[in-house]
Amino acid sequence: MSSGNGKRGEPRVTIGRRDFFKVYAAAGVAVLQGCRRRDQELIESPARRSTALPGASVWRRSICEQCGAGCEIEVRTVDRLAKKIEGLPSGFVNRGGVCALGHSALQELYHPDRVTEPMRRGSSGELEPVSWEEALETAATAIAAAPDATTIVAGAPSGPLLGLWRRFAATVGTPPPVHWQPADALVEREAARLAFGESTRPAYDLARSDYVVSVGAPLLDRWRSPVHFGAAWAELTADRRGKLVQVEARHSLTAANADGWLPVRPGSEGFFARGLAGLLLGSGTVGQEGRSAYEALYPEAPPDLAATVERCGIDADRIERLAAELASARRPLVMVGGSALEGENGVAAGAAALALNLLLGAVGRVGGVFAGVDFGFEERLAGDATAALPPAALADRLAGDGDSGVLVVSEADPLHGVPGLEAGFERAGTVIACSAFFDDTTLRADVVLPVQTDLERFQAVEPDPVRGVPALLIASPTVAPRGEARHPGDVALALAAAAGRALPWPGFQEAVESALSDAFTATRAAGDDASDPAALPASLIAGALNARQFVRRTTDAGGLLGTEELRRAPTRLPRDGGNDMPSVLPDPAARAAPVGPAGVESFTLIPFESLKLGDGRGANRPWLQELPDPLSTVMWGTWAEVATEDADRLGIQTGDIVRLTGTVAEIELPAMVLPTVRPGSVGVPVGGGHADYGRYARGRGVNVNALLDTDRRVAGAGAFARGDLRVRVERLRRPRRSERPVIYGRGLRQAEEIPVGWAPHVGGKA
Amino acid sequence: MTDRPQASARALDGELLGRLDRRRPGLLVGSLASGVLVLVFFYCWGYQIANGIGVTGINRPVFWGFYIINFVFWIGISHAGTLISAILRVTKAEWRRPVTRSAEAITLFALAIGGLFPLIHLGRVAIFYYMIPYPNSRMLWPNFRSPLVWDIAAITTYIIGSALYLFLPLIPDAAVMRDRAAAGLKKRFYAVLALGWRGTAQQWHSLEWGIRILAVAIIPVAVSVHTIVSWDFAMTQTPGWKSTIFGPYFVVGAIFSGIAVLMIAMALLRRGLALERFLTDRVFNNLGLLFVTMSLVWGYFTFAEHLTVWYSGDLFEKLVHHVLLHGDFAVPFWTMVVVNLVIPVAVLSFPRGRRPLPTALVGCGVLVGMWLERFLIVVPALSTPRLAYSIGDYMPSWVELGIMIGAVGVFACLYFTFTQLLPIVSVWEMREGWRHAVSGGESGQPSEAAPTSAAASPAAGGGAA
Amino acid sequence: MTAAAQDHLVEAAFESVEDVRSAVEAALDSGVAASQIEVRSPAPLEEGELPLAKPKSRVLLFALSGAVLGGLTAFGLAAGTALAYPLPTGGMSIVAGPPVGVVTYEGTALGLIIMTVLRVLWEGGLLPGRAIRSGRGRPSDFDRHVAEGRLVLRIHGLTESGAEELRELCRPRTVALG
Amino acid sequence: MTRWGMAIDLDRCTGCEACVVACAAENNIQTVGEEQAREGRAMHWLRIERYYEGEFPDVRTRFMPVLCQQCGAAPCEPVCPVYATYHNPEGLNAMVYGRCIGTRFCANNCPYTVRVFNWFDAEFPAPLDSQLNPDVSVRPGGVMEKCTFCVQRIQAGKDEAAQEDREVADGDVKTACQQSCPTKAIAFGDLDDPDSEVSRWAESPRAFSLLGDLDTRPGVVYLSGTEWREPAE
Repeated sequence: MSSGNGKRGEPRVTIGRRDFFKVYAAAGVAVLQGCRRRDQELIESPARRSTALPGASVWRRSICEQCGAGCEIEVRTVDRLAKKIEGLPSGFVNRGGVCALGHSALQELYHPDRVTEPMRRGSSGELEPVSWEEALETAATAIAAAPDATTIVAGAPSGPLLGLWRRFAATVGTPPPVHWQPADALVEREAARLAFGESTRPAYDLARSDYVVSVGAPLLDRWRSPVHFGAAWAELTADRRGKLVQVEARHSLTAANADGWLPVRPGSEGFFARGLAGLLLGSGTVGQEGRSAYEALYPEAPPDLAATVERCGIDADRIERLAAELASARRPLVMVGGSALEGENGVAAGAAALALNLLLGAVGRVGGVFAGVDFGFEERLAGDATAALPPAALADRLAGDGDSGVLVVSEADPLHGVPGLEAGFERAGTVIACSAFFDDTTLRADVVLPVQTDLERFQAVEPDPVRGVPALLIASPTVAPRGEARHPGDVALALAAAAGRALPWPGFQEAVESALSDAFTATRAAGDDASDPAALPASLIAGALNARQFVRRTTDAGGLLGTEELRRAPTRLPRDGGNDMPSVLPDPAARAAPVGPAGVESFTLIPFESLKLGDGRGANRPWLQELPDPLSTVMWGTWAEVATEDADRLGIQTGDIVRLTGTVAEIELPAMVLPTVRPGSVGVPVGGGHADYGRYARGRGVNVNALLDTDRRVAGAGAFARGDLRVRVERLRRPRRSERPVIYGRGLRQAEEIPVGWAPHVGGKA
Repeated sequence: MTDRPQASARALDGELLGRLDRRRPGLLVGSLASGVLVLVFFYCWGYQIANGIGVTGINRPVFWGFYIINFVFWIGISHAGTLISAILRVTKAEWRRPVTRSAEAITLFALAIGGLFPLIHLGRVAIFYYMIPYPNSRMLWPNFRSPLVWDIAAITTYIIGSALYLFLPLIPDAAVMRDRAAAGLKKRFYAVLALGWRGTAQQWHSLEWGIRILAVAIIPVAVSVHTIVSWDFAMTQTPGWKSTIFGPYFVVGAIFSGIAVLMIAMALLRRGLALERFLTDRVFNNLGLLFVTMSLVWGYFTFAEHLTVWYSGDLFEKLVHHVLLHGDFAVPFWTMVVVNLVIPVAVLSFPRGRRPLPTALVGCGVLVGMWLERFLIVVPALSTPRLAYSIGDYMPSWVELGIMIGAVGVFACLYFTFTQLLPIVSVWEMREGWRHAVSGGESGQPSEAAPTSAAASPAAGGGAA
Repeated sequence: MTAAAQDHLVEAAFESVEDVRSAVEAALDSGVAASQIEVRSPAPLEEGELPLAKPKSRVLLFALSGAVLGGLTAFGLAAGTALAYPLPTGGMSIVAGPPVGVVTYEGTALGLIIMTVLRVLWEGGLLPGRAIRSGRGRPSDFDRHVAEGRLVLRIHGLTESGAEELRELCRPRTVALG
Repeated sequence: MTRWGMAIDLDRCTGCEACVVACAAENNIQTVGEEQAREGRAMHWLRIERYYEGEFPDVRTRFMPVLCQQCGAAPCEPVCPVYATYHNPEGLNAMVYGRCIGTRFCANNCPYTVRVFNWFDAEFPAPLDSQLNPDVSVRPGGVMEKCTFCVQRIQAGKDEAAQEDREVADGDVKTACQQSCPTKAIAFGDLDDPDSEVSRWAESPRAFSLLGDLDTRPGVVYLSGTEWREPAE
C-alpha cells in the first residue's frame, strides 16, 4: 500500500485526487469523490472521516472496461470491498444494463491468481518478485538500449490510454504502438472509411428503424455493445413494430433472436450485399439520390439473382422476400460486422454492406446510420504522435529470423489471440508485460508489471460510438488496488521516466486532466468557429470560468457527455478531394479461394466470440466458465458446432471428439451436433485453451486461434483474417469421461427421440 | 398307537437340537467375509460424511439415487418375515413353523438396513434428528404433512413391532439355549435374553396371546409401511410417480421380494445346517406356490400401471413411459419383466420347479428384478422432468456401489451371527407342531409339520439321555 | 406342621404330556391343591390337556388400551404441535386430515404392540424385579429337561413326607426326579 | 398484503444470460467447477432454457428464463419433513438453510426443476470471497437452495421505506436479474397491487403461467406473443 506523498491538511488544490486516495487508503478510510450513500445521497467530503458505517453499503460510480463499450456502472462496496456491479440507470451507453462479462469484473478484481507484484526473470529462468524500481529499471534499460527495435502492443480500446501509449512511443523513440484490437473493429473502420469517408465504426439508430438487416453483425452476442444493442433491439421489435433479419452463416445469438435468418455461405456476405443491391435497384422503389450515390461507388452492375443464389447458398425466394420487405420498409437500415468482415475480402464485404445504406437513403436519417464520432481524446493525449499500427503489424515486426528486439505488451494477450506469433516472441530479447494475470503472453515475459483492473483504477474512457454521440467518461477508483498493481497509464509514464524520456505528466489522471484543460483553452480560443478540430462543442464548456474549474467540474460530473444534437451523418469525402479515397469500392466478388484442405470433409471454420468468454478475456472467471452458452449450453470448455446433416454423414454424435485440421495446425475438441448449424460449416468459440491465465482458465478447452495462418490478412485493413478458413473434420472417438463436454441442457439429445411434441404448456393466467 | 409318533418326535427334537448345537465353520467364515463388507459399508459412509454427499453420482435432476432405491428395496425385503409369518400364523398354517424365525430375522435386519438408507441419503446426516418429534429449542416440530415424516412413523412402528415380534417367540428358545449352555458368559447372555422364562402355563398362555395380537397388528403395519414408502413417490407431482396404484403395487412388490429372500435364505439354511428334515420339500412347495402367485399379482400391477399411462394422452407421463419401454431404460425394464414374471411363472408353475434349488435361483432373479423395479421407479421419472431442458442422467459413484454392496454384507453378517447365536428354527414352535402331530396322529393323519419321512427314518438322531 | 416343614418341593421330568397328566392326577388325588402344582413345558399345552385351571390373561385388554393411548399421543403430536407452532403454509391447511390420520394410525399400532409385549412380559413375570407368586419362576436344575423337550412337574409347599409320597407317585413314568 | 411476483417478457429476452451472472453475484451462488458441472450439478438459480423450432434453415431458437416460480400452491413445501422450505406471508417459498437436512424431496417435487443442491461445501478461494454479498449467507454442503426473489433486497427495500416512514413503492425493490437485464424483459413487484408494473404485465393477453395446468399458482408470469406449443427439438 502506498504511503502517499501528500499530507493530510494540505490545501486541496495542490493535491491530486489520486494522492488523496493514497492518503485515505493508508489511513484505512476509502472515501472518494463521486461516491454516494444510497440512503442519504451524501457526497462525502474527503476532508472528513468516512461516515460509512462498517457493513453499510456504499455505491460508487465506475466504468466497465471489460470491453470498449463504455458502460457506466455502479459498484456496491461494503467495508471497502466491491460486492456487486449494477448498470447505472443513467448510463450513457447502457441505461442501467450490464452484461455477463461486465458482472464478472469482480472476479477479475478478486481473482486468486492475480499478479500483484512486479516480477523479473531471474538467473534461474523463473520469474521472481522484485521492487517496482528494479522492474522499471530493467524494462526501461532494455527499451532505451534499442528504441527502434522496441515493439509496443497496447490492448486498450481507442481512447486516452491508447493516446498515451502513442505519445510514449513518440517520446521514447520507438515505432508507433501496435493497437491490439478485434479484427472486425479494424475492418469495420476501414469499410466505413471506404463507404462513408470516415474511419470510425458507424453508429446505428436501431431503435428507431423499422427494418434492420444485419450482415454478420452479432449485435446481441459479444460485439461492440451488447447492452446497448440489446436495448435497441428490444425497442425495435417491441409490439412487433420492426424486424431484424440476420444474414450470417452461423446461427449466432443474434440470428437466434432475429425475425429472419439467412444462413449465407461463409465469406459470401459481401456478394450477398451486392446481390441484394441488384434486387433493390431493380425493384424501382429506390430513390434516385440513393441510386446515383450507390452507382457512383459501384459502377459495375450488381450480380443477378441466380448468381447470388449460387454464390450464397440461399433460396431465391428468401432473398427476394428480403429485398421486397427492405424496399417497402419506411426506415430500413443495414448493419455489418462480425464474421462478415473477417475473411480476406472483409473490407470489400463491409463496404458493400454499408453502401446499401446509401442506396436505401439510410445515411444520417432517423432510424439510419450515423457517423461514429468522439471527442478525440486519443489524439489529444497522443499529441502529434503517429497513429497506432494494426495488429498484423506485429507479425511484420516479428517476421524474419533475427532478434525480435524488445516487446512491450500492455493489457493484451497476442499469443492467445494469434498463437502463430509464438516463434517471434521466442526470438525477442526482452518481453515486458503489463498485465494483471499470467496469460499466455505474460508467461513468456521477462519483466511483469502488475496493472490495476477496472475498479481499482482512475478511468477515462471514450465509449464505442454506438450512439453516434461523443462522450468522455471519467471515474475514480472504486476500491484500493490489490498488492502493488498500478494503472497501466502510470506504468507507461514511469517507464518513460525510467528511460530518461519523461512525459509531461506524473500520472495518467494528470494527463487526462491536462488534455481536458487544453481542450477548454482551445474551445475558448475557437469561439464560435466550429472548424477547429481541437475545440469541443462550445456548449460543453458553458458556465466554466477557467480551465481548472472546467477540469474539476468534468471529473466530478463523471466526464463529458455529448448530446443528440452532436449526432451527424458520415461525410463521404469528395472523390477528387486529394485524399487516398478510392473512387470505386472494391468488388467483394473478387475473393481469394478459401484455403485449406479440400475434400468432402472440408468445412468452413467459423471462429466466433461467445458471450461467455469473449476473445478469451472472460476465461478466468468461474462465473463465466460455468455459464452455459445460451445456444449450445456448454459450460467450461470449447466445442465445435456441427450441423446435424454433416454429423449424420460423418457418424458424429454430440460429445464425440473431433479433429479439425487447418493449414497450420490441428485441434481436437468435442462436437456439439446442433440443428441450427449451416451444413458445411463448423463453428468454434474463441477464448479457450489458455496456457495459464489463472486456475479457472488454465488448460480449459482449446484455442481455435491456433488454426489461424498469420500470413492471411484482411486485404487493406492490416488485420489477421480468421474467416474463410477451411478445415478437415474427422471424428476421433467417443469421449472419455473427463473429455465429455459439460452440457447444461443435457437431456436435449434424448428429447429428440420423443415421439410427441414437447414444449412447456400454455396455462391459464396467474 | 401314540408311541411311534411320540418317539419320532423325540428323535426329531434331539436332531434339531443337535443341528443347532453344531458349530458350522461355514457360518463363521461367512460372518467374517461379510464382516469385511461391513467395513466397506462403514468406510464408504464415513468417506461420504467426511467429504459431502457429492461423492455420490446423484445430481440435478436425479436428486434421488441408489440410496433411495436400496431403501425401498430393503424395506421391501423386510416384508419377507413379519408379514409372511404373521399371515401364516393368523391363518394357522402348520407349515409356517420352520419358517417363521428365519423370516422374522430377515425382516428385522433388512429393516434396520433399509431404515439406515434414508439417513445415508441425507445431505446433512448429523442433524437427522430434526425429523424426530420432540420438544426442542428450535421451537419447531416436524412437518407432519410430509410423507417422509409418515415414513419415520411407519418405519419406527414397524421396526419396533418387528423386533418385538421376533423377540417374543424367541424368549422360550433363549431359555432353551440358556438351560442347555454350560455356565459362563454364554449362559449369562442367554439368561438375559430369556428374561427368566421357565415355561410355566401362565407364561405360555400370555405369550400365545401376545403373539396372536402382534400377528394381527403387524399385518396392517407392514402394509402401511410399504404403502407409505410408495407415497414418498406417489404424493409428488412427478410424472411416473403420481399414481394411485403405487400403494398396493409396492406392497405386492415388497412381499414378492420378501419371499424371494426367504426362499434363498431357507435353501441356504437347509443346505448349510442340514435342516432337510425340518425345512421340508413341502414347505418349499407351499412357499413356491405363494411365490408364483405374487409374481402374477406383481405382473398384473405392472401391466395395469403401464397400460393406464400408455392409454392416457399425458405428455409428461408418456415421456417417462417412453424412456422406460423404448428409451435408455428399456434393457433394465425388459430384464425386470423377464426375471420377475416370465421366469418365475415358467419355473414355479411346475411342482418340480418348486424345489429348493430352483426356487432359490428364481428368488435370486426376482431379487435382481425387484431391485431393477425400484431403480426404474426412481431414476427414469427423475431424469425426465417436465421441462425437457433439464433432462438428465445418472451414474452411481463407487461410494454408492460400496454402500450398496456393504449393506448386503451388513445384512449377511447380522444374519450369520444371528444364526450362530440363536435357533434359526423356532424350537418350541416345532415342538408344538410335533405335539399337534402326535395328538393329530390319533386320526392317523400326520399333520403338515410332522415330517412325512419321520416315520420311516430311524431314530438315529438319538433320543436324549 | 410348621411353615418350614411345608416348603418341600418335588420336581419331576416327563417325556410326554400323558405322563405328566397321570402324575398330576395322582397328586391331585393325594390331596395336593391345584395351586401347588406348576408344570413347565417346552411348548404351550393345550386347554384341557392337564386337569388344572386355565391361566388368566389380560393381554388383549392392555393391547387395546395401548392402541388408544398410542393413537391419542400420535394425534396430539401431529395435530397439536402443528397448532402450537403454526407456520404459514400459503393457504394450505395447517392441520390436514389425511396426514394426521396416517400418523395416528401408526401411533395406534405402535401403542398396541408395545403394550401387548409389556403386558406379556408382566404377566409372565419376565420384567426385571418381578417374579410370579412364590417360587413359580425360580430357576431350577430341572429346566435343563424342559430345554431338552421334556415336561417338568413341580409341586410346591409340601411336607417332607408328602414330598416323598409324591415322588413315589411320579417315579414310574418319570425321567428324572428331585 | 404484498404478494411478490415477477413477469418475464419472452419476446424481449435475448438469452444473453446477464441475469444468470447477476444472480450468482448477488446471491453468493457457488461455482462448482468443471467436473461437478459435468455431473449436472451446476447451481444456477436461474437458467435460460433453449428450445428449437423447425428445421434448418427455417430453424428458430427460443429462450425461456426459468427460475423458482414462487408458487402460491407450492409442491415443494408440504413434502419437506423439517419445514426448511415454507410459505412466507408475502408469497415467497422461503428456504431456511439452517433447518435443511438435505432430503432433496422438495427438488423432486418441483415441476420446474429449479431447486439446486449444495453437493459439497462451497469454495471461494481467497480473495474471491471478498466479493461475497454480506446480506446473503453462504450455504453449507448438504443444503438445498433456490431463487429467493432476492429476499435480501426486498428486506432492504422495506427497511428503506420504513426509515422514510412510507410504504414500499412499486419499483423500490429490484431483483438482481431484473436490474441487469439489458432489454428490461423482467418486471418485479407486488401482484396484489393492481397498479404495479408486474400486475399490469400480468394482465397482458400475452401472459401465461409455466405448466399452468398444474395449478401451482406461480408468482412468475411469462409473456409471449407466440404460443409455446410447437414441438421444440
